[in-house]
Amino acid sequence: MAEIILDNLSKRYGKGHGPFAVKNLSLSIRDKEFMVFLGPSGCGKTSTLRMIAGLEEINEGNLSFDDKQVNDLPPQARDIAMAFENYALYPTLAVKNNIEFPLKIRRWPQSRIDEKVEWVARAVQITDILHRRPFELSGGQQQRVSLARAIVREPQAFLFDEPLSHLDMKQRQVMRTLIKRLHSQLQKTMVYVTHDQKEAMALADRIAVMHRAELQQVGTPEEILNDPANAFVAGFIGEPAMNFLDVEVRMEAGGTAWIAYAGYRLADLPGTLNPSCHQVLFAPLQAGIRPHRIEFSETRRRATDLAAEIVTYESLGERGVLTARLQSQDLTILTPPDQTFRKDGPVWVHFPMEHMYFFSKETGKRFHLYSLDRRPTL
Amino acid sequence: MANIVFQNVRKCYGDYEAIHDLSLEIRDREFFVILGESGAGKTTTLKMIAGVEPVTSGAILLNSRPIQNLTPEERDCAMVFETYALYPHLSVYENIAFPLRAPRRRIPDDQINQTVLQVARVLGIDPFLDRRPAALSGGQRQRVALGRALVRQPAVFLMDEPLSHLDARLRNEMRTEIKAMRESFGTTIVYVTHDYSEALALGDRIAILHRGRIEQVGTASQIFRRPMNRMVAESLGDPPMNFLKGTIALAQNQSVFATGNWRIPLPENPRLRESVGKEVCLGLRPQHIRLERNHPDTPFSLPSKLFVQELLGDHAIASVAVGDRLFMALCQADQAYSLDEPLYLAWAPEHMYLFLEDTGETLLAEGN
Amino acid sequence: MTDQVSRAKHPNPPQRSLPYLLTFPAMIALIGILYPFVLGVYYTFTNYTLTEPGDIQWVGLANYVEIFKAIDFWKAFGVTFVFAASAVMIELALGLGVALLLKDAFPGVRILRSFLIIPMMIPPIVSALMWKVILLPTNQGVLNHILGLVGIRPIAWLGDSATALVSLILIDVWIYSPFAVLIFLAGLQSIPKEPYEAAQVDGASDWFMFRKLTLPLLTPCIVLVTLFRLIDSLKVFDIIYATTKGGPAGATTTLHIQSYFEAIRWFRMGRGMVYLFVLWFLCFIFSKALSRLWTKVLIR
Amino acid sequence: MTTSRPFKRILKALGLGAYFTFALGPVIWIAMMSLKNPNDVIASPPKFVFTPTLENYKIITVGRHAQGVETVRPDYPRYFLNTLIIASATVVVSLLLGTFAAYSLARFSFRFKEDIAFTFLSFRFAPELMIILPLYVVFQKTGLIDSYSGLTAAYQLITLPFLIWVLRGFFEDIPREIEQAARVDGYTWWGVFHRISLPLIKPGIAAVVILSFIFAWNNFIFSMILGGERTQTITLGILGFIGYERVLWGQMAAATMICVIPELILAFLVQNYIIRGLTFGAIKG
Repeated sequence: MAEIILDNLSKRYGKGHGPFAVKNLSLSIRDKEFMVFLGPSGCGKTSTLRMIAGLEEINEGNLSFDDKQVNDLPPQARDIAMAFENYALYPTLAVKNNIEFPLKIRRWPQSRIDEKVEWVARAVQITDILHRRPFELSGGQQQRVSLARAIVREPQAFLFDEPLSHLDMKQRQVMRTLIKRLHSQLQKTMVYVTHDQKEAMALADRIAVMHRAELQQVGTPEEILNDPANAFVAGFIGEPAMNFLDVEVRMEAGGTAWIAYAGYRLADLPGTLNPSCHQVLFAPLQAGIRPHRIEFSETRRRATDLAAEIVTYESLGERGVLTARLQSQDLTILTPPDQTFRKDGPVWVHFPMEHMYFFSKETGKRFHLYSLDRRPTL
Repeated sequence: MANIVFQNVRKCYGDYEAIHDLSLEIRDREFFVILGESGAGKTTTLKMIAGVEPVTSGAILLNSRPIQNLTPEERDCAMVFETYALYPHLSVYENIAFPLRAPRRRIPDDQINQTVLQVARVLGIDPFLDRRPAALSGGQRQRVALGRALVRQPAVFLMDEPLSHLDARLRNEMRTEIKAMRESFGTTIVYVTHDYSEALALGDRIAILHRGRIEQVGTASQIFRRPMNRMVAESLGDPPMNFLKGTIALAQNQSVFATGNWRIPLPENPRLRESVGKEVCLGLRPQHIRLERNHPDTPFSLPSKLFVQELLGDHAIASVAVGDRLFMALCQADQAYSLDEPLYLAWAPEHMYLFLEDTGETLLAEGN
Repeated sequence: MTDQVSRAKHPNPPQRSLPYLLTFPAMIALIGILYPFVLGVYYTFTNYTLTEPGDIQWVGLANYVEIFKAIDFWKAFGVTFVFAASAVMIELALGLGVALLLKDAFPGVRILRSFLIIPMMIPPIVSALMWKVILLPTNQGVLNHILGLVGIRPIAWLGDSATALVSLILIDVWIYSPFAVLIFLAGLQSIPKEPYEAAQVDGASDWFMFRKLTLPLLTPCIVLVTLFRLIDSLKVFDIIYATTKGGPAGATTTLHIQSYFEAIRWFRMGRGMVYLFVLWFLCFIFSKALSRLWTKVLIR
Repeated sequence: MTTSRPFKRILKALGLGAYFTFALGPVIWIAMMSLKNPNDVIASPPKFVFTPTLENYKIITVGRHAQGVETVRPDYPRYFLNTLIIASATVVVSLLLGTFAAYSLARFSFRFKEDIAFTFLSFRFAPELMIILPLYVVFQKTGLIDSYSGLTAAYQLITLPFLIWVLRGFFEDIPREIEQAARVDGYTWWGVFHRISLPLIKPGIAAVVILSFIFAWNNFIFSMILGGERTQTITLGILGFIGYERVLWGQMAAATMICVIPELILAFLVQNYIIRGLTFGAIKG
């Protein structure tokens, strides 16, 4: 068993008749895949994970492992291991007993248990704290013990509920690398829940972005980053976040279309407007562009360059973050670390068309305005 | 007008010495940042200025007047606490007005009202002046805490990790706002944080505090370019600087960095000459490392194997195993390497750092 | 609007003496209580009797020697410990059982939980009188009447030396078992939920979870209940005074009751205080040991 | 512990039913008794069905007028009043003595701090007669026997340790940084105490006042030995109904109800603080 199929899964708060925690989620997680559920807090990602684990009741739809339906199977019988957000270690047991707990229940011979615990302790580097008690350990150490306890049973699949959210930056980096390495070594299906998009991008084979109980998009990190399905996914991924401008599409007599921002001519569409997008003309539209894609210069180089007034500039070691105001909106622009600006002069900004995304202002749905606008190159 | 001078300040909790012999000068109207890990003693230092933590020994001068024996209310400091420390039983309006109502200040009510409303407008919290702190979001509570400090226009403004409990987007916003509002404060600001990017973004000068000792004080670029020791170098940059142990040896009368059977030439400088034979460690920042598939024709390189690669949007981090150590290198997002693929690290000689292994002292820093 | 720091350097009380100033009023009460305590201990070394308060002579350890040799002392000692030990055991078991039943929410659980406080809030003397009515020896007593329905002959309860102590234990359990229930409920609520979910995912059975998780995590509560109940039942007085007054034939005379007889009924203050000092010493030792155990267990 | 299976649910219902019958039965039985007329009360076998009458309540409150028994003014209302006075006075005195002590034990560190706190706790665990008997001798000499002030002073042994420990717990729950913020905002320790600390624990103070009142109300041994005819409290009053030659069960039941009902109402007001109070703040329940 390793393929997990969610078919129209739904869960409601308050014993099944409150608002939706998860709304008809259909998704199949392939064998040995590292699937990450990503979304802000309260988007339903944790409820989904707990439904897979059997810790939460499924109100509608069904969940199956390989081809066996498991809706009513208790957690014990699902052969899955889980690492919890606050580690969930057994406070009364020493680290060694915490790890061997699942094996003891399965009545493995003690010799095999000791050998297995030894291997796992080395894999997550906790051989030195096997006899300590959980309350004596740091966050990072407790997290490693929780991981060891999950790995030791060689389950069919692993579930992670925001395991790194309470660690400091350095430990999070180390644990992320460790988990990624474990996935490639163990070759088992892993389902990981997080609100940190950096973790999702770093760990996932595929990411399922969720928002307000609904699945927004499923795709590889590269697809999610460069081909967002809607404004939410585009705005949520990427740090610092994508800039959004309120624009309109205007059409000239000769059929060439161009993008207007607050009365200025921002950029021309290469080629003709997609026939399917005609209703977009004159409708309010949102244009999105990532901070590291906006080109800037001290002087005006092109007719479509616009003057933006510098608000603040922060040099952060590896990169600089420039905040500049264009009409009524503040833009975030990434610059090389030791960039300098004239104190009072404006900075001229240019929005390369191939890095622009367009979304409907009301629904946030993405529009592919012109034929080439499928997967802009990186 | 407010400059603050620490003279050999020591702070002990029982026999645990939290602050050892701290001497420091914070200039007037300076945005001074204290950066340090949790437990380094930065909040204690701040609270000693405010007076809520007594000084065990040594003196703190405010405009060359000793204040270490004054009670908090007698010092002209305002403080924003990490947990905001708002008064749960008072409305937002009362929370901000509270300092002005202190009996010792004898400020008439109408003046209090006018000041509070003005500050509330500046911070954009005037719509919910009658709400209780419990009914506010993290960002709003943070603004109320700022308002309560702003309203007094104190000589010194103390901020204890005010942004650490906000989510990433709000933190960036508030950081820009604090930076933009800095002129209107018109006071000396002492800001404490564990997040190095906040320190670099906000501080005129930064002090690196580690286990109760000041490791280095300097501007952002001084700290970043010329760290005094390994500890300072390691505390700046995400992902942090990579380190590799080795020794300085002599090859054809030229000092080289030797580790395993690799020899890397070092620039000629007397400091390196004297420490030949000493245990040292090489420091390289991830963004200065290039990954090459085939052997680069430069002596400044090391062989390695790919451990794991993480895509992070506009860039990717490749962790490569160099001997038993893990090195991290920034690379293009679309460059995919396979597991355990042999790669070569290459870097420009001026980006090399060298630290003594025992004291961590810097022997070689960028550009010299 | 600059901040006018008041110029007048008013001499605020130096920080060091403030705490003593604040605790001073309570200290007067403390001395007010310590003085009679010391006076009492002094009386244990005298032949002081209430009838002739005039001639108090120092008799040294005579009272102690006399009492330790007296059979009544050891009988009272035995009754006290039997009563305290059994009351604590039953209250621990009953408390945990009922708490486990009330732990999970179900309609009406809140009302039941608030009913729990009724027995504790009624004056113990009054509860004892209530039970005295219920435990009336003949068929007139409600309990005998109900037992009669199932064919059990009426029992003399408080009137018979065989069942008197058991009845008193029953009354003590009735008054104080809710105390144990509430503590275990608070304990069960403060146990984190995640380890149980992890245990479920790891495949543990209910019994395994109870033995390995619930019980060890409740040890602080067990120690706390024992601390309060053991000491209170060692010095029990009201419920015995209201019902059997130590009878029949000394079957329910505890150290506390015996000290009352010695000092008030037979006016032998010196001897009465010896009983009290011995009982105080027992309570002190147990309370010190148990509260140290409580802080140690809490940290773990 | 999943109780999904119906068998477990029945077992649970049976267990709870049995326990709560045991817990509430006696109180209900006495309430019924208080409404029975004299011969129903002593009926054997005991009567569950009867015509209720308020006779008993009338006798002990306003006294009997008809059927030839001399209408002597009943003493029970006086006992009720005495207890009210003594309990309220005790609580007020404890508050004045204990609140500042609790704050300083919670906030400041000074020598003998833990010893003082532990001495107060150890009084809770001392047998009451150990203090009462010597006090009896002292009160005899100083004429405080059978006086409101004497009893109020003696009752401090019940309420003061309790009040200090529980209020200390409440003061410790206030985050230190809130008080530090107020000091930095320009308030002396007194300003912080009465503008921030006290208002923040108002619910706690109310609970402690009510619980102390109930403990003082329930006490028996203090007023039995240190009190007398003038200051007799309600608990002694109820005991008085059990005479050697005849027992007025009905009236005793009515007296019990009058004594217990106001207390239970007060107790329900502070029910979520009760466990915290009874364990001296050890359980934050």
